[in-house]
Amino acid sequence: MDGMREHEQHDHIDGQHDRNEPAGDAKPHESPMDLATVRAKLQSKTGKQYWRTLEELAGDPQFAELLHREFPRQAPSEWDDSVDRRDFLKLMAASLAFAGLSGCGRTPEQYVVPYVKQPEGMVLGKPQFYATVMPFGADAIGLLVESHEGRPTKIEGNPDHPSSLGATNVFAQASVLNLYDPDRAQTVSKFGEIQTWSLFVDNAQAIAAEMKVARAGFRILTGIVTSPALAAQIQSLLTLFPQAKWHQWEPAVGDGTREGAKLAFGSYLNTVYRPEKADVILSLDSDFLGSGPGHIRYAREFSRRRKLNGPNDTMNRLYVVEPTPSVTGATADHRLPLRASEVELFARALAARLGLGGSAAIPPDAEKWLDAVAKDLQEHKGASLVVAGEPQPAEVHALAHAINATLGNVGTTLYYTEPVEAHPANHLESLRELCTDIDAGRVETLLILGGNPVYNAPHDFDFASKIKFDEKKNRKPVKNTIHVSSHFDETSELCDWHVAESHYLETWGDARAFDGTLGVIQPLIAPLYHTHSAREALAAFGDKPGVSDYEVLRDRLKAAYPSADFEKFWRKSLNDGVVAGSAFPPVNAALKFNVSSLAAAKTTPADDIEFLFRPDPCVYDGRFANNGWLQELPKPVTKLTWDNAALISPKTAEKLQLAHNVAWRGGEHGKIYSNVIDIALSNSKVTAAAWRLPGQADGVVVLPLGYGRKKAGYTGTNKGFNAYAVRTSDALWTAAAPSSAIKKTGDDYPLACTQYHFSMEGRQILATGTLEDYRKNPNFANEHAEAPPKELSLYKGEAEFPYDRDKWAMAIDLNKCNGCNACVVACQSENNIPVVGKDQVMRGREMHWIRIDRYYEKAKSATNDPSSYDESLFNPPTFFQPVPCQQCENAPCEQVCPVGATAHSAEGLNDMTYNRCIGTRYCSNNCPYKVRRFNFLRFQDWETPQLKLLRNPEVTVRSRGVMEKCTYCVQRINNARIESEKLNAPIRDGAIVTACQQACPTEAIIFGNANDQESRVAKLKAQQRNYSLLGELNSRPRTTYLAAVRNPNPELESA
Amino acid sequence: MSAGQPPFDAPEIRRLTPVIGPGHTYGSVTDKISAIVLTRPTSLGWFVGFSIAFSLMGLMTVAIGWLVIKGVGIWGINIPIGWGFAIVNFVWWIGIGHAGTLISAILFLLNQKWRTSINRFAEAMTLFAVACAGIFPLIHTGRPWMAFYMFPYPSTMGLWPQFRSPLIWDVFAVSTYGTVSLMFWFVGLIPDLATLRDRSVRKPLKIIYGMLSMGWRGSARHWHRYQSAYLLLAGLATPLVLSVHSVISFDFSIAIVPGWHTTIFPPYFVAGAIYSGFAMVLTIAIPLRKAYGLEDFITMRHLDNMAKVMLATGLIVAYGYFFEFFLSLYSGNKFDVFLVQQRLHGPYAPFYYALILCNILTPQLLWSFKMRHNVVILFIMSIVVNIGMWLERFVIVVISLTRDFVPSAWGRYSPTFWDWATFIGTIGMFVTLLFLFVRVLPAISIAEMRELVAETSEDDK
Amino acid sequence: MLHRSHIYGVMGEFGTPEELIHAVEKVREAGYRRLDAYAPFPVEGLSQALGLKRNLVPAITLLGGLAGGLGGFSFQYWAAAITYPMNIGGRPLNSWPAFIPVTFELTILGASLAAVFGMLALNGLPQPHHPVFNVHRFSHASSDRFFVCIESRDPKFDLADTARFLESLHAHHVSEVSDD
Amino acid sequence: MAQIFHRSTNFIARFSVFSALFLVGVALVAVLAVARSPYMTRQNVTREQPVQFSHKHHVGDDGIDCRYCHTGVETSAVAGIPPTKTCMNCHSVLYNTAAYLEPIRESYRSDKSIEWVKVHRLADFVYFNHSIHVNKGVGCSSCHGQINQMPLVFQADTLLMKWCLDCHRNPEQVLRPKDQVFNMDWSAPDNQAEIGAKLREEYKIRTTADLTSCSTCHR
Repeated sequence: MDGMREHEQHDHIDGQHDRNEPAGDAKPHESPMDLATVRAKLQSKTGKQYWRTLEELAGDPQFAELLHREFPRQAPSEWDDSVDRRDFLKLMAASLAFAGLSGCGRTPEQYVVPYVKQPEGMVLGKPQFYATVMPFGADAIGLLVESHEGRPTKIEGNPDHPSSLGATNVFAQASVLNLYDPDRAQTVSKFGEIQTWSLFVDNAQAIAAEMKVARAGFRILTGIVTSPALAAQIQSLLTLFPQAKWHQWEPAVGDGTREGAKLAFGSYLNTVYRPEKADVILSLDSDFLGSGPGHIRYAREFSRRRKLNGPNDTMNRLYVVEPTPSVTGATADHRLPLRASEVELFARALAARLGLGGSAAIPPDAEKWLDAVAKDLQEHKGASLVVAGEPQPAEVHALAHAINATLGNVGTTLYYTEPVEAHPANHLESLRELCTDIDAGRVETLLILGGNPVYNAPHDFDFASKIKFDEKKNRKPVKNTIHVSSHFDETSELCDWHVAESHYLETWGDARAFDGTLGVIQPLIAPLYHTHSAREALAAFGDKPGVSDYEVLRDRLKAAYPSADFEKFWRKSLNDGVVAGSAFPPVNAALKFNVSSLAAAKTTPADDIEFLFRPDPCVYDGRFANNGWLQELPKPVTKLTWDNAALISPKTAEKLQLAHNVAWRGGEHGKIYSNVIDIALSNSKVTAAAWRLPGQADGVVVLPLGYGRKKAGYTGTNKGFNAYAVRTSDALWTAAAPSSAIKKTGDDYPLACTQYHFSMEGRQILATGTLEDYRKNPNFANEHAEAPPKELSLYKGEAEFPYDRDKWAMAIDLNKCNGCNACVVACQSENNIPVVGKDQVMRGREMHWIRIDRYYEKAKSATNDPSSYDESLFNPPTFFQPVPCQQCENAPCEQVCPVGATAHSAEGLNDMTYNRCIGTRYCSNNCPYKVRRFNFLRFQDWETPQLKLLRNPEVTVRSRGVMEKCTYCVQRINNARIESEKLNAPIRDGAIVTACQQACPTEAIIFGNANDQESRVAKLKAQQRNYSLLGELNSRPRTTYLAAVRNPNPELESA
Repeated sequence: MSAGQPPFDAPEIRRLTPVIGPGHTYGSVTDKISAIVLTRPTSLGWFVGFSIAFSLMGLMTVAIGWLVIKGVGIWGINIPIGWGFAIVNFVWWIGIGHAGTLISAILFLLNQKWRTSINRFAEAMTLFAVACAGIFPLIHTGRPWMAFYMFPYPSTMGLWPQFRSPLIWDVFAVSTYGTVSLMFWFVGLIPDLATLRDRSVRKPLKIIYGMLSMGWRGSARHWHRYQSAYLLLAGLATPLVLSVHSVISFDFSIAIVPGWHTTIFPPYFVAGAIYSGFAMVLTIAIPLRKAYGLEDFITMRHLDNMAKVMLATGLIVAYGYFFEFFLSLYSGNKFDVFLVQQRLHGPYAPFYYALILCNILTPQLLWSFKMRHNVVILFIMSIVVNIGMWLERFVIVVISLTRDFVPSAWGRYSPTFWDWATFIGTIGMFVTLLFLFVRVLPAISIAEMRELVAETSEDDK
Repeated sequence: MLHRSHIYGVMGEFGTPEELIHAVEKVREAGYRRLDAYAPFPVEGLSQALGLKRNLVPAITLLGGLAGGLGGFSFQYWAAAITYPMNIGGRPLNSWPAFIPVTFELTILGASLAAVFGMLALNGLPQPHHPVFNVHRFSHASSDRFFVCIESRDPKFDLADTARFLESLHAHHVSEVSDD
Repeated sequence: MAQIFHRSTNFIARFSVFSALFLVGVALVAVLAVARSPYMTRQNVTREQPVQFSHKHHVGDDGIDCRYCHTGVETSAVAGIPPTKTCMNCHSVLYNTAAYLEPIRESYRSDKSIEWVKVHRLADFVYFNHSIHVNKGVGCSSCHGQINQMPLVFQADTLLMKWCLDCHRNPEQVLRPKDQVFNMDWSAPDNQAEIGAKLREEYKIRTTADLTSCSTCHR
């Protein structure tokens, strides 16, 4: 144990070399402090002195900084470590491991530390699952969280929750890492100095007292709030201080959705879609399958209509009009790249075509497309659906409402409800008002709940100046500023007070889902640090300070859902994670909107460039910047990690002479150098790496938000470029500028791209076809790659291994997969997969056990390099293929392993035994699918205590020098088998759900027993669409794929 | 070129070019060769050369130490290119080793007189090359300290090696090869050690050489058994040397990777091995005979013969390349065909062309008698071939892995500083050992030279 | 050695292999049986002259090879198919073709070890001390001189006569070989 | 020339050749032996515990059932070390002033856990599940030895992988009737072979191939 403590200390010392902390409160010339010196300082002192010393320390900026780097990094940067004591510790650790593994060395004593009083209903060694919800924008995702001895370790979807239906997305999966993020703020602080919570409460009460007198100047700034409890609390404060105001700013959610409804119906309304009921769907720049409220459910419903059991089944049809490829666009049967501004024109033109009046000129090549879509929609009145995208302006949403109305879709494929948001408002105006009020000196106290406005407010608002000390006037624009957030970030720096906010897994609360369903947030663990929830922070200003979330929540529910037996209701709600029957009923919305009355649309001059601001698929608006899992997650379409890049269509890039070149180290699977460009927009400038993105509309540059954080923590700071820096209030989503706004700097920037090569080289990798093809020839997927006959075997006549009990197998329906990545993060979380850092990804060493390959069909072949423009890259059909270990029966990897570290189990699993592996990497060389991952360095972080809490105890934590790979979640298989064996009952189908399958929103991944003819997997494998990847190699994979079938409109196909 | 060489133009003289200089007696050969070890003062050149080589060897130890501390991640390898320099160098070194065994065994069986004066240091070269090669399979593993799992020992886990894996075949092949070469070399040394024992004047030397020679006294009875044992060893070493590189080639041909999975590998690996081996023998012999004035024992006849062997094996290798190429196209296997295209047009194409240049085109010069008898040209040629054979292994190992079955997984490889340090370090080790060898042991088999003197004198009669 | 005297034998030195062989033949004609010849390299015909029979080294080598080969294969079979049968990539437990290389290598190894150590053992090496080393000029036996030594164990041995007899064969030197 | 070596060196030389070979052999054997020795496996090594808890007394003399303290053994992977509370169930009344029980009371008061020294240890990469063994008729004493005779618990077996495999290859040798699982004094009857075979049938124990697959114990 002592050794361990020693160990940590070294880390803190080394920490300084590793961590590139922004030059914050640490004074460079002073030698920084470490825990040892702190202890030294304290040891000598006793009693009063002791506390005084502590005060001094607290006053010492270095101590603050020390606390800041209290915990070492999350993504090990083995590479740039200098030789330091840790290396030698590692060496020792290695030799210890050697001893432990080989049984040739004596390992030190270990201790068992039992509970003093064991909690009710806990069985040691058995995980428990609790229902909760994760609030996210105008939605809340229902979750079941796995907990081992009180540590939440894994997030799973809650089947009873409408927005989850058992599935999750990357953010939900990764949120558990946020809980254990070593860089989280851990205490209340004032001007960066540690304070106690009670001090804060006193201060808050003092402020409240002033307010009561001054009766003015109290402002609350939040993001979208769907929590009735929180809203009620804010309301009560607003009543307490009548002059107080509630402002909202959600940087990555457009006002278009809200304002569109207002424009169409005269009041804010919430739209709920029913993709399952729609035969024809048109998306107007909407990524409704990949992001936005309810997208997990929508993806599930949509995929149900992509299900094919045989050639006679039917499919829905999806048209997508969008400026930049999204997972929705990649799933589409027809995709039309248009510039963002042209999407509105297209909407108007469509409205006109459907007889709603108005008119608009659209690009000629879109005309034919428009005809086909209009026709298709009309033919499917009541069974069609038009979805407008969040970044689109109100007009487009209004038009979508109007079109859906004329097509009679309202009530069938979509319906309207009261707003889910507790306080719907135009966020841009709300924030603008706040800023003007501050300038006018009308704001005394500003309470910022969550969010990070200094980083993500429109830069023309210059929010920093609104709260920063003003040298010229020699005063603070706002007297009291309080920031409540999980990290001490850009905003916290400038606020007087910072309250470390608890993670949603640490608090009580509630949140509404996209359809109004109320979910209950229940804590799985007591706050790890001295953190508090936004609700508590609010309460500190109210008349009941110190009231607990728990009471607040229960009171609120008592009031809202009066029932005879509240405890029963309470328990049920906790157990289900949702309050039964709390979903909003549909309201009938009368369309108060006349298309022809619309003002002329804003258009962009033809040769101008459109700059689009879009939330990043991995770090969203920047709130996940410090999450290693998401940083290292390849973005669905670009496959970039650890950076954002200015996305440019190949043609435009050609015009601007922007190129990539492939680095020699890592190469196509890792490191790509791309030209760096300066982007000058609205008298501000940002420098970004340019990335050619096939399928992007020409003349469009996408600037993904959420990167370039200056104070995000070890993992997230100074990654990528900050697109907010050129995002202004007048062009929140689309900014137009002449192409001269883009200047090549002449530099190159290395980007970590996990899959640069996007052509299948004419190989039978990802079988695709159209519905007609499929009906004509249901077996099309198997025609090019049959396994050779067994007679050809060297061992023909030899008895084969029977696998007559359970024969685990997986089927992946490429027709459903939309490349959303949920499975990748789920796998990473379930299997203790390390984060390796950008440098190692660039060397082609990322560790994901399941990867999602992205191929462009028909893209020109050869050693194709997007640097050379090619027409086939204008709008290539895009397909995704999740590739886990194929669990081959004739596994090439096993035959070549010299020590038998990888061998077949009796059930035909391709077992990987880490402790036997010596790391020759021969198996990986011989694996045709390249799904094996190797610990080239010590990627696992063995020091950081929080990350130890995160680990799944059911899975070995791999150290340096061993191979690893997908195991079909063998830990889940074993546990299920053991349980079934105790009952002497067979394992029923569905009893084992792999992590990837569990997370998949579209049910594309099915796992089960292939010997059980009734199992879902056996049925899928029985289909003719089912094929083996590289079957001709006779590796006999247990994982097979179902060919992707698209359902194009014959009229458009013919052309 | 040394003085006293007869002019090589008239064919009849060429035929008579002896394998040993004229006018040598049992005494003179004994004196001349043993003098190098016993009486001749150590030259400054020796010290300079040795210290350079030794410092390079030091570099290797540093590189390996760092490797153990950090892990194989300090190299350029990645997924999909799991094998890089380490395996390339391993195969290269093993290949170089082959010439020694071949010269001493096969040529012995074929009763080729001219082998006598080169077999000793050729065998030494074999041992040192195998030593260098042996380092790589060990350190290229992720957990070198666990490498003993590859040996069959009764473990507490009740597990044994997995004998279907070519890597295990390697373990047995290489260790057998090392052991047999060592014994072959030592048995050959025994009589010469006795000579050194009897000729050295200083007591400590007498004792050391005495112990090593195990009391050899040249008894006819001993010679009787000695000869049959030596003959048998030669007979055993011959199939062994052929098998070893075949087994090495299985590392690749047993795998399914396009560019690896081909049946032509065993023969053309063996040919390649001998090719590079003879190149290395030349690289060593030419400076050696110059430095120690051994032109009488290592005559132009030897160089000429070795050049011819190089030419022959070079042609076999060329055939191998062609056949590999042809098979890929003929098979119609889309992966193989693609790989061939990659070799010609892919990012690594320059390496392939360089390989063709070094291994196929340049050696054609050896058809010319003049070239074969220009020592400088031969020396350069031998180096070129060594480089070429290294490139061959690079092309096979790396290019094949960069472009295999699933395009999404394609990647690239480039060595890091540590890759180079380890490689150059082993060269340093090789040269260091050679320097020590020529200093303390007779670089040419004295006993066999005496036989040669005996026979040539009979020829004279 | 059974009986020990102070004289090991008498040694005659010759200048060429021919002289040596001629001498040995003469010695044997004279009826001496316990003798040995020493040469700096294997002299053709010397063995015949000494009437040496074919030796055991080949037989030993064969045994070694057989042991290595059979042992090698059966060990692999036992490890792969009997003691811990594992399903390796669907290959049969007894994938005999895959066991051939190791079997082959072990055959060679066994044979070679047998050959070398058999030879040494039969030659009674190592034997750093030997009476013949007492002869001063014997150091030339490893460079350019040839010796015949008639041992005192020979029934016909008589120091004076034997010495004289050797001189009669034009030995360059004749010296007695003391044994202590 | 003079002799370089004395006659005795002949013997010394040959002797040293043989002894060298011999010593190498001995060294190898020694290494293998150490790996199996109690020094490495800690077999039969009793450890000092913060409280001298005697299983001999509680199980042997008082006859307390294993499951009273090790509650998880039938349902969970881990049998579970009992919380201090469990001790206090009795010792709040019995020996509630005994000095040697102070650590227990202290723990209960201060709510600080007792740090027991771990006796039966498997490497982190080995996943042993108590419940399945107990449910399939493998008794406690088969692995833990006669705990009821141990004043201080020690590890009765090597816990080496080989040892695990012995049972996984032929479980028949240890299978018992379910009611005997927690009987510390159970010893195999003479006809264990046939009984075991029958029980294996009855318990539907999987094939040896299943039981010796890597992923049965390693994940």
